[in-house]
Amino acid sequence: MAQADEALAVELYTQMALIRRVEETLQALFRQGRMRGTTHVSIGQEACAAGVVGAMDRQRDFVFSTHRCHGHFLAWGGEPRALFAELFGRQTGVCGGLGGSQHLCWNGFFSNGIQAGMAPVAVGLALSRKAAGEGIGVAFLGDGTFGEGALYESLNLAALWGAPLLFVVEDNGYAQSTPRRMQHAGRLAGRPPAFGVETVVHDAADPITIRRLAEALTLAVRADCRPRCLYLHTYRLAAHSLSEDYRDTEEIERWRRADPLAAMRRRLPDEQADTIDREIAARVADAVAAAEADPPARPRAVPLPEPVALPSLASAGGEPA
Amino acid sequence: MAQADEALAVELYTQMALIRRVEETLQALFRQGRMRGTTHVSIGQEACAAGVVGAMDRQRDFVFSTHRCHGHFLAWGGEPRALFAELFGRQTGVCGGLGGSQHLCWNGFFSNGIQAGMAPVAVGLALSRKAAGEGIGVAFLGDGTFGEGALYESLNLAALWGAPLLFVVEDNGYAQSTPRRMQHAGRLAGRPPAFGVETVVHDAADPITIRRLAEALTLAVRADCRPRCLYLHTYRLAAHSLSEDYRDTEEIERWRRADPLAAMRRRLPDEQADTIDREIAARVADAVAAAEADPPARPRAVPLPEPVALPSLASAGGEPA
Amino acid sequence: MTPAGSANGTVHPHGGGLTFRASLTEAMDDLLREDPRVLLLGEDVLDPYGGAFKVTRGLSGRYPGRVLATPVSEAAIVGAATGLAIGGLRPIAEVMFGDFILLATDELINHAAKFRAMYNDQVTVPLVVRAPAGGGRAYGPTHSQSLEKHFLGVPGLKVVAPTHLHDPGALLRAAVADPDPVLFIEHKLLYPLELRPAEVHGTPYPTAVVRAGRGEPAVMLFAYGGGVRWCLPAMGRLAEAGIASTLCLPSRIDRFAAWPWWDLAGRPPAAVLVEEGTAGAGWTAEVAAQLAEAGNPPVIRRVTGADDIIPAAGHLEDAMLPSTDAVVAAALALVR
Amino acid sequence: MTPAGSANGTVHPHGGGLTFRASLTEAMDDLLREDPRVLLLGEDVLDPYGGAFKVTRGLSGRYPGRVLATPVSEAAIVGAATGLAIGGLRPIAEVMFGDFILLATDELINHAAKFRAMYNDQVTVPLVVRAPAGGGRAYGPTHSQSLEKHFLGVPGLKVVAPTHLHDPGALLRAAVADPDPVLFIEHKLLYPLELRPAEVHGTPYPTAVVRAGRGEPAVMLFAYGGGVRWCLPAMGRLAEAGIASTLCLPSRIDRFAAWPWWDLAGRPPAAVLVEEGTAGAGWTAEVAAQLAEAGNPPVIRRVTGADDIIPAAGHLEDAMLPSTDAVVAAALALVR
Ligand SMILES: Cc1ncc(C[n+]2csc(CCOP(=O)(O)OP(=O)(O)O)c2C)c(N)n1
Ligand SMILES: Cc1ncc(C[n+]2csc(CCOP(=O)(O)OP(=O)(O)O)c2C)c(N)n1
Ligand SMILES: [Mg+2]
Ligand SMILES: [Mg+2]
Repeated sequence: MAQADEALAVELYTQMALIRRVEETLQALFRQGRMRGTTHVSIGQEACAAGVVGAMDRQRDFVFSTHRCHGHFLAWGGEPRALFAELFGRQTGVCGGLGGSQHLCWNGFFSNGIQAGMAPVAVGLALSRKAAGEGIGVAFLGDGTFGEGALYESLNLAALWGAPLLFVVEDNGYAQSTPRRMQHAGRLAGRPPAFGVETVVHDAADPITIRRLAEALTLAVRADCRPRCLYLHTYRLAAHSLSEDYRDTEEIERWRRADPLAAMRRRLPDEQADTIDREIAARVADAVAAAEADPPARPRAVPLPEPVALPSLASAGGEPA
Repeated sequence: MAQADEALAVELYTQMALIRRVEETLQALFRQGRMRGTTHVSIGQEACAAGVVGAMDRQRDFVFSTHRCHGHFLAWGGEPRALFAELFGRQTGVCGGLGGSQHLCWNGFFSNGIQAGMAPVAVGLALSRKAAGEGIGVAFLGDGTFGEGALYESLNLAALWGAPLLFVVEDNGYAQSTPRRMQHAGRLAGRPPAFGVETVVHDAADPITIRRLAEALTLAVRADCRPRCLYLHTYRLAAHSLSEDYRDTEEIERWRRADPLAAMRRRLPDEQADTIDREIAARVADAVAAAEADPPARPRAVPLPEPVALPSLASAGGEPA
Repeated sequence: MTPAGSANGTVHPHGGGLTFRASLTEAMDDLLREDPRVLLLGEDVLDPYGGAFKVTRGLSGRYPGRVLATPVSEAAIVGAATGLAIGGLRPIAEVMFGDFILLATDELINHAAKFRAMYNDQVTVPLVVRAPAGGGRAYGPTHSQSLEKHFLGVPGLKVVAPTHLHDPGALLRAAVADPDPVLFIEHKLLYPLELRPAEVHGTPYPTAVVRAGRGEPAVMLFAYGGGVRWCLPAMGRLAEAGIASTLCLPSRIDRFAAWPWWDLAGRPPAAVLVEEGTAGAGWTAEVAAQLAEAGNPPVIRRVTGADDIIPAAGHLEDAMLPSTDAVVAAALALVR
Repeated sequence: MTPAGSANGTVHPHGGGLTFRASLTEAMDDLLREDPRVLLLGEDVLDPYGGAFKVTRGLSGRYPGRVLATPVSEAAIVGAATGLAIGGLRPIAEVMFGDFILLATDELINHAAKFRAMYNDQVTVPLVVRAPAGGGRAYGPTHSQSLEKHFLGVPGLKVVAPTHLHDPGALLRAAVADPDPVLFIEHKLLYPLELRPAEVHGTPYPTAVVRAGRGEPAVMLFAYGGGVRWCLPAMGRLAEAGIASTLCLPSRIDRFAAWPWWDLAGRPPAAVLVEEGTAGAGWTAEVAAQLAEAGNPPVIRRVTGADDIIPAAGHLEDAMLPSTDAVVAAALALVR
């Protein structure tokens, strides 16, 4: 490995391992009843987050994510403690505990729990960056989200108006419990091109390749302000949310053996990987402890929008109509 | 021309000439202030209606149309008098005067004034016919309607579930005042295939070819219950609705010289065409006179849904909770 | 099997351990078995998953080809179900979370609800759209809403919201038999509750009436759906405080006529109107308006969700939704 | 140029032949000239067409690249405008007919309206969505509706509906300056009307108050938007019949507090509430509820659109919408 590649391998492994550790911890916290509600983890898909998000520029770019957003958030530089605090319902959470697992916002990062609803919003934000003269965006999508019409309106508008936006599809073969073939006709990766959005298809095993592709595509998007799509084949190793996983266990096993995180780990010297793991474990444990001890979320101070103020009619004159 | 082609030419010319005459009459009626509201005429696009609808079976098939629906309605066998009466707001109107120009329903014919909103409904009705074991549908769409996400949800669902439905696009190059290139990225005809819907593209000058294509495609749809798309390039010679037409006058003139109705007329012996024209003129004049003299539309008898009936509580006993 | 409707004053026969959820599942099972026109469609409704709230569990196995897992396409789900209904079938569409019905608003209001009337009664649209709604599970701002108020007062559209005091399965059967589209609201927190016998009136969408305390009621409660979970304990507490109350709990909430119930309950001098959604132009506004329009209304107070997004943090959600305490406090404020 | 807000009791300065439509166009012209962040988007908004109701006419020529003709994609129009707003711009999106806002319900309610609150005030969404609404032009069931009631009581969303008694341009400027999303309802029939001076109160979304007849008002009217076209002549006729009345005409109809206006008008013994849309859980329901909740309400009657689709036939449409006659009759019924 070249020097640069080595450094990148360390960066990517660290990123992926952090995401994995945070999400496994979240699973445990829910199992233990220390968190309420539900959550969607991206275990198995970390290469997408680490590969793509690292190609973006945190100073001027932005990221739109989905219900499965923790990995993207952490790869964007979000603090584990703020994420844990958000899910614990603490003041120090990313959104003060108001948003929760699916509704994060921080420093140009946005997620929402409505499939595809953020796609046109991402197009609009990208256009505003174009107007400002700098910054591009990435919008993550799942394969199931290709069911929503709003996505196609957005692809069309992005291409038509030249929105500097990279659509990134994490095709993990399922929407919740339903396999892709029961959701879609034709080839999904053929759809963005039909709306004028050039698309590169790749499998998501290797985060280094993903990073290189994302770099190439974001460069192109920056250069000509036309949207692109990076279509990644991946797999989630965990259940859709906290409910049971009914997928074929052999299928899961097969993918588990090809776990990109494990593959990435094998590229590093054992000792280095062990060190990284230990540091992450400590960091995550500290984050959980700190977040759990943080004060509970407060209601928002200002209700939105405020009612109309009562005028003083007493002083008012008035003519008959 | 072969015997069969000759008969078809007469049928198609008659159909197209009827549509033209009815819609020119509507324009005049609105100009004269004898009708209220607004309307969208299909002058110039008659070959699509006559060519496609005639390939359907009125006994078991169905037609979904759009805001620009008069031609489709007449080609389906709808009575001019019922159409005029509908627009005059008469009891004898297609929908008793309740629907008006854009909202027609008769014998398996449906139109609505919301772009693309009928696409999923057409898919559903097609599936019900499939379940019943007979009948297929056609769903007309304009190029502008490709802006709506619901269309893509519908294409996907139709292909995925095998809905016996022929999508027919009348691409007249405009949505209201806005040209296609300002509305869409990529090639529109490439979109249905990306959702698994085989598509045949043709220009809509010749209704005989359209008829043959529609016959071929409906045969295929009937045979395998998979949707198809017939994508027709056409042009409307009149304004979008009753408002002004701001398109390039030379462009309009160029298309007017290629008016498919005039071309069709030239295929018939002059005398025969004259006779047809005369008969249509008389038929339309009669229809207008009869419709205008018809009694005004009545309010619907039954409000929908009725409020909950008041029970007689007096007789009711009751235990403390 | 449950009876399809309940006559006036009937105490419906349930209570034998059947849950709200099971009642619905059983009704769909019966419908699928009895009527070949019935079919279900929605996201992830197939076994073994059986839908996000497990209401369709077991059905796809028993009725293959008649329980359809859809793409994630709410507009197309409702639109296609509308077409199926026009075509003579009896579709029951499930929207996974009621919050997502907003993606199908146009199909519901500008299509399904309009067809019968605007086509001059040439078609009917026997469509049912089931939507699990409401908060209380810390699912956050986009998965906890009670949006049904936005679908009230839509010409052609009915809105039905069962509770465990009704017979939810019978209501679903009535909705399927209805020639008009029905938006069927199921509050998430009711699913595990066992059905309770109650005095119900009217058919096919009965109103339940619950009385607590001794003597003439001093306060009348109006609520629907998930609101029942605060009203029943509140009535108990009021009764302990010596305040008799009557609860009116309609299952059909569109075009609900409030005044007659108040009248027939003896015109209690106070009325507390309870709704989980926000107040503005909601169901309780309509109830209050009707009482006011009729003249000499009771004193009225609405108890509704706060006017803000529903926060993810469980304790904040609890604080902003109505509660038993809030219902009791409102009643006490009016009565004292 | 028009002043951006009106102080209490100000009789706003218009009336010099400027129409409701021109007031809006002029305001957008001013906004585009003054503020580089402002941009317009919508279907067919470019010259020479200038939008279906010609409100944007002349603007695309003067501000090239800042008036954008969109595809026929209502969800994407509202969604993209939301993104532009988050990005620091001041988009004004036009939905061609208010009826089509139903295709953007999810973007408006689950996205634009929620962001500020659910993201804990990290963003604001200064979005304006203009929607020409209402009937009276025989456009039929899908092009004549008054659907704004379905957008009342949405946390985070304001609904503003000017009349020619307000200063529509000033209201639009206020909406653009608002950090929160505003659904801006323009009744189609008001476009050609000349602005009229009127007594207005409050800022930035003033309420107009009109008084007719001599002495203390016997009846108070509450209306908004297109409702003004019946109320003003009705008040004239009532005055002729010796009945004094006061009209309260808010421009912001969400979170409108009704009672104080009634109180400050001297608590007239009767109130007629006027709304073009259907009654169920509409704006007038909310007004009635507020009056009722406050205790000792006036006698109340709602005058609303009939509970059915809006027929295409002009005479049937006229018959099912409210009217001057209906407002007068309601007032007389209450007063006598
Ligand atoms: C509008 C909408 N419909 C349905 C859902 C429920 N839902 C949450 S995740 C999901 C599946 C999404 O699948 P995909 O896009 O492939 O993402 P993945 O979960 O596989 O990461 C569904 C249907 C939703 N959140 N929003
Ligand atoms: C949902 C919706 N949005 C907008 C409109 C307004 N509108 C009516 S026709 C039309 C243009 C449609 O263009 P196209 O599909 O090409 O049909 P054409 O008019 O050319 O026949 C538009 C935007 C509508 N009726 N429905
Ligand atoms: Mg997936
Ligand atoms: Mg067109």
